[in-house]
Amino acid sequence: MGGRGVVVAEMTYRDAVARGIAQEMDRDPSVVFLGEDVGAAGGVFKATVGLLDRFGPERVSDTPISEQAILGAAMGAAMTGLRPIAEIMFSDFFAVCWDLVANEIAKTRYMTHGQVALPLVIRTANGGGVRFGAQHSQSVENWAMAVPGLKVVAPSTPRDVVGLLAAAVRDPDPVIFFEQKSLYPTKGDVPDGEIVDTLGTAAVRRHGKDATIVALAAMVPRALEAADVLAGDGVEVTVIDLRSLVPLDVATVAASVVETGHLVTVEENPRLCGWGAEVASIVAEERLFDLDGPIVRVTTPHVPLPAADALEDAALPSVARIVDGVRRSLL
Amino acid sequence: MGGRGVVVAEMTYRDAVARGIAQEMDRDPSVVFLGEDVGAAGGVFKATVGLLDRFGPERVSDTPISEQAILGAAMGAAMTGLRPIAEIMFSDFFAVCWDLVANEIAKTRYMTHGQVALPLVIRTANGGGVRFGAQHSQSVENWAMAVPGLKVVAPSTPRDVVGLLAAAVRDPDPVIFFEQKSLYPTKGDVPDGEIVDTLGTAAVRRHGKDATIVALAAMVPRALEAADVLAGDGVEVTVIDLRSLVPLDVATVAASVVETGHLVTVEENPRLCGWGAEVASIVAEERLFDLDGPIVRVTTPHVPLPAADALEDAALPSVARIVDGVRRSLL
Amino acid sequence: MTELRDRQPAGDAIGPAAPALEVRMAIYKMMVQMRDFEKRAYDLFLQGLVKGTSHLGLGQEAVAAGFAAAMLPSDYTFATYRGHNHTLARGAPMAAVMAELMGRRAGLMAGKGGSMHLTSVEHRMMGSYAIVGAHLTIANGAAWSSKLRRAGEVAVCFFGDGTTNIGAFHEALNLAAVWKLPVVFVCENNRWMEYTPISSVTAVGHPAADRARAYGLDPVLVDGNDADQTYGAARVAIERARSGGGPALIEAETYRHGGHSRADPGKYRPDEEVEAWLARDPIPRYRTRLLGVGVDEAVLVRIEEEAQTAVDAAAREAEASPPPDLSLVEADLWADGGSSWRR
Amino acid sequence: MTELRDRQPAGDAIGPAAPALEVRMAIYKMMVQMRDFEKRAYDLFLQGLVKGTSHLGLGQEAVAAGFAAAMLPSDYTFATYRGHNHTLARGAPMAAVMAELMGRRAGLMAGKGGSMHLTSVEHRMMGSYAIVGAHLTIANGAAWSSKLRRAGEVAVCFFGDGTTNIGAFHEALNLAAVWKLPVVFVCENNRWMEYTPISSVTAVGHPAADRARAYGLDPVLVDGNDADQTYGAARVAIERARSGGGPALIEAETYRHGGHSRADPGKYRPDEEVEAWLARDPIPRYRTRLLGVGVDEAVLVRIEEEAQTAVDAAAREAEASPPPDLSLVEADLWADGGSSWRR
Ligand SMILES: Cc1ncc(C[n+]2csc(CCOP(=O)(O)OP(=O)(O)O)c2C)c(N)n1
Ligand SMILES: Cc1ncc(C[n+]2csc(CCOP(=O)(O)OP(=O)(O)O)c2C)c(N)n1
Ligand SMILES: [Mg+2]
Ligand SMILES: [Mg+2]
Repeated sequence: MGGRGVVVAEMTYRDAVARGIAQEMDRDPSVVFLGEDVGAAGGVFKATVGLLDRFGPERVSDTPISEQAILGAAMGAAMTGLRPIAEIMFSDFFAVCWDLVANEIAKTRYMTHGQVALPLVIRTANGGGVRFGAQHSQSVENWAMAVPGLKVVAPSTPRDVVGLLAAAVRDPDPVIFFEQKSLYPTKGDVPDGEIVDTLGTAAVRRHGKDATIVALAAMVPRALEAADVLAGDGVEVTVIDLRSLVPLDVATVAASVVETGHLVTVEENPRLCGWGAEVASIVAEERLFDLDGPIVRVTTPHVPLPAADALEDAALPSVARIVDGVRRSLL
Repeated sequence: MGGRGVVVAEMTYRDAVARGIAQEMDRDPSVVFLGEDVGAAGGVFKATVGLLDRFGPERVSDTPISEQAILGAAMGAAMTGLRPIAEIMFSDFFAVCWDLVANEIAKTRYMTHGQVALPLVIRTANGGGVRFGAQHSQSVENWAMAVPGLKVVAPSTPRDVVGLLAAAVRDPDPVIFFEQKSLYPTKGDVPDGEIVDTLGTAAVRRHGKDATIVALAAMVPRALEAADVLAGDGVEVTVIDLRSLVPLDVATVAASVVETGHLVTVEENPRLCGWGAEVASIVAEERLFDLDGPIVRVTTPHVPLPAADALEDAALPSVARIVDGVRRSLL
Repeated sequence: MTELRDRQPAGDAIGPAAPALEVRMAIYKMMVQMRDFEKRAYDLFLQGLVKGTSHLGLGQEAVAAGFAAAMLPSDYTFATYRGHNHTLARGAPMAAVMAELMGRRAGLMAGKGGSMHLTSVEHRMMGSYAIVGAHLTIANGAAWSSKLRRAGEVAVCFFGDGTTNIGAFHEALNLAAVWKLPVVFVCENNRWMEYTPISSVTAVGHPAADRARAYGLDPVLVDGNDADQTYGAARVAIERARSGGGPALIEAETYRHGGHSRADPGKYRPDEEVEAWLARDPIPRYRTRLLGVGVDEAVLVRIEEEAQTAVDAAAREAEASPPPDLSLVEADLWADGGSSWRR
Repeated sequence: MTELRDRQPAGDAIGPAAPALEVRMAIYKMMVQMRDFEKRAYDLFLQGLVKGTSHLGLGQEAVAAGFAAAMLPSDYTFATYRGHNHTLARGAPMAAVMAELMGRRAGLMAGKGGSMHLTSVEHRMMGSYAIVGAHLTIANGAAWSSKLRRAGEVAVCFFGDGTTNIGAFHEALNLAAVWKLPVVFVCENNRWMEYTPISSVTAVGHPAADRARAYGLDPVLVDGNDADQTYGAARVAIERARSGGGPALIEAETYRHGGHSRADPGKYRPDEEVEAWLARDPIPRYRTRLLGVGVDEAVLVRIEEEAQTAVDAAAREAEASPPPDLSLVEADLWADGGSSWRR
């Protein structure tokens, strides 16, 4: 990035959120934004600072603690001409409004035979690593992936926050946008000017011919660290950042597996029915004879996340466990 | 079954529910039962007829339409000495009370370092095939499987309804008990007297050496039909009824795959992150070199269920699609 | 229990006492059509032609008709699985609705939704929702959008007494009040949730009206079996909402003649209760009133005959329609048509 | 906004005007301990020793202390993430609570729960819940169980003003009323949700009291910064619940001295508001009252010194505790110890 006159600035993942929202609100007056403490306070993660001042209280609305009402408002507005962005503060809170997500928003276009379109985005802070305990640390992108009718996006870099958020807002269908909360303070280069990405395209973050690691969000930098460690031992891995679970870029994953013959998925999800299971099952169905070793899944064990730092660090997939996973895949 | 003096009666899956609940309420005065229309009306599926008369309104409680309040009541009662069975009328309605299921009930023993035990069962009518449309037909056993701290059970026969329900009630931990609504009218032999099963044990319903089909609930009889069709062509398959997703009887599945070399999973779940993905990923990790063909998943396509009979039949895994899946696995 | 007397329109709270004659005639026609339509739907259900389930509003027609008559074409309707009447009231064609119940290609949603999800965006019927409570929050969204777009559209949201005990009701009412949204919430209190009497599971006598103050709203209670009252209450509430006065919560007391759904005969209800309410059937009652104000009976008979003819035609048309094309299974998950979750 | 005058106990509604002296002394001691404990917790947070997050009840001590003093040992407490005070009030050891905040082996839950989930079943502190609203429904369950077991235990459930706008609040209150459960709901109205004033997102002035009637309950509003009032209201409500009179909903007006959580300085609040409430700090106020009724200041000073000593000791003990054993990651998912999802 950069080069040929494009101005590039370093920016946090956190600040990229407000930048992405502002880009779209500037462009399209039908984009509105609502959630708890998102306006005057700029969000509990300070990811939406400045939007209220810039766009005013009609387009940036603070709500009561009423997640069902928030998503209902977004849904009803989306079906009548607006393009809402709703914030669910922590992804754990999807559990109090899952009906709106899974039963209403996801199914309405289908049930109405295409009569109702729901161009809306639900942003949420996902994942662990910040010692918030079991009810504020879950990675639930697999919950959303399991529900037909939702698109599911999870950026790992500040640039992707802007580009994928723009793509999500412009998409004619509902997109669940997972911001990994452990990434908020991380920094990355973001070019100036409008950025619009494409949903459903994975990014190859590193190329190696010995094994393929597929990761998402906070697990991407961790997989890249593991790749460094492995390179020190002469093992060269490809690291694929899925960026989007639905649509899923099966082609990129499959092509890499054909090249390397070994697949490791790295999920923050607890083990059972995490997205890695789906990726593994696709490869086991479509590329079985290209595999030269077992498909290894590195996940959080099938437990809620403990609060204590020592325990949480032991639960989440670590660089060491990823390295170990790759070695097991090479057996 | 039967034989050696055990009296066996034919009974519907529906009636087996009331029988199972009654068996446990008779045995243990701390077992109580609550839900919407479950008492005076005997349940909307007539699966709990007679319980109110038999056990009285203190132990069998009709509730308002307040699923969160129902599960909260069950949880609070379970932590203070009762063993509640709560009904969530349709599994789709888990979406309105998922917080209680996923954030509270599932996590509390863990978060409290074992201080709080939650011996409770949540029964629910799951699945499609009855033309109820997208909001009353979902198979969401994978939602529950994805949440650490829940046990997940789904019987396919009347006998298993009784035995697994008893096991669930006696279990010291929360169990989500999925009754497949398309099975309610089906009949099967149920021996007289107390029946108590063991959670986490799969049943081999048919044995064959050419391929392994793993199925659950309503997909079990369908898989058995497919097995008949295949047998007509000389293909002998093993059909495993998982009966329980958590704990998962990996040993039985793995042993069969070692024998047959071919695995097909049959889910009513829509494709992405269904339980079949988990089973496939386990086998691809632990038994890859025993596989002689791709792992094939037969699922509902990744869509909500349509209401029209013609469409719903086309969406759900059919005998023909299972047969086809087995053939693809044998390639 | 509330007395079963005919309530008198009580001044301002439920608006002008008598609707204009052409409104009344339109209301009567609508009610008769709904009634005939649903009776036919019930027959077809018993014949196995209407599949799955079906929730009739027989007996509750005066709510749907009174409100629809007071709405502008640009106003939005949100209803429940008990939504046939509300769908017809907004002008959706009978044949398409019937075909939807039967799972046919000519269905309002080509059979993809079914009876519990009737939707006709063209008629601003924004959906029938089958999970209790959710659509109150969605109606808010349409009202919010109307407000932000300065569109002057009002959202009218119908639901049952049982719905007042679920969390979404509470969240929706509070947000509507705080944001002063142009939304009118109409509780059709038919005294029963499915098979459980609402009084046995509700902390207050009037599940909606007795809770209005919790949202800073005035309680409004109307005789839901009197179409003039529902129309009057609708006019007042809708106009206030349209002019920026914020939401309303109206409880309309009514009764379903049949069971909750499918073939349920509703036997759990006391005979006297059923009889008392059948005696207050909104349609004969309205007929008598129309005759009383001088409408020629022949005009009413013509309306009644035309309704029968229309229902016959609709049922025939629906029955003649083939099942939906199987390609629809994977269509319309997303705007790009496919259900493709992969690239 | 409600006036900031000292409310007088208004007769029956909030019980006997003056608690017995030994109760008052116990309340004072409790409040001082809580205050010192939480100030220390805040220091330790700023030093990076308390990890993750922490929600202080500084300024709200009179609610926790007044209610705890009115409860029997067998009664149940349900609290929120802002639950340090409620946990200490039931007798949980300071050192174990502090160690939990610090993620140490000696923690109340060995570090597995963290500050937002303090639980001590031994002390009938049945949990701190971090998802707004859920625990109201769970408190119902304990009360229901008490009722079925004829145990005479009452569940007391604390939550904030912001919680009154979520669906679970509504479902819980209705069920409690319908089932006449022995549960007392206590809304600590500290005027703010996180960073948003409750008045800007709520349809009524008193988020809990103005909604009591929607559940057939009498509104009860008390000065939450006056421990005699909270104690009095608690006595009345708990005894009524215990004797089969059903639930109560009490709104206690109070204020948090600090921010919502972690290092939040709470700068979004108007200076005058903060000052007015600091002037009503429940602890000095109670101290003055005790002196006024003739308590020797030396006795109070001793209580204050002992509290400091106890907090010092607890902090030392907690800091000395090692991190939890890593095997705990996979323990206690289920009764059989393991997290094994497979056989
Ligand atoms: C969240 C949820 N819980 C339960 C149901 C099952 N259910 C469908 S209709 C109904 C009764 C609704 O009663 P009411 O609101 O009075 O409406 P009515 O059917 O009388 O029109 C119930 C319990 C549901 N659809 N959604
Ligand atoms: C369902 C849910 N939504 C949002 C949050 C985030 N959150 C935590 S505390 C809080 C404010 C709660 O306000 P209040 O009930 O007044 O309690 P207080 O913090 O003032 O004690 C919010 C919004 C949450 N924990 N759960
Ligand atoms: Mg009703
Ligand atoms: Mg507050």
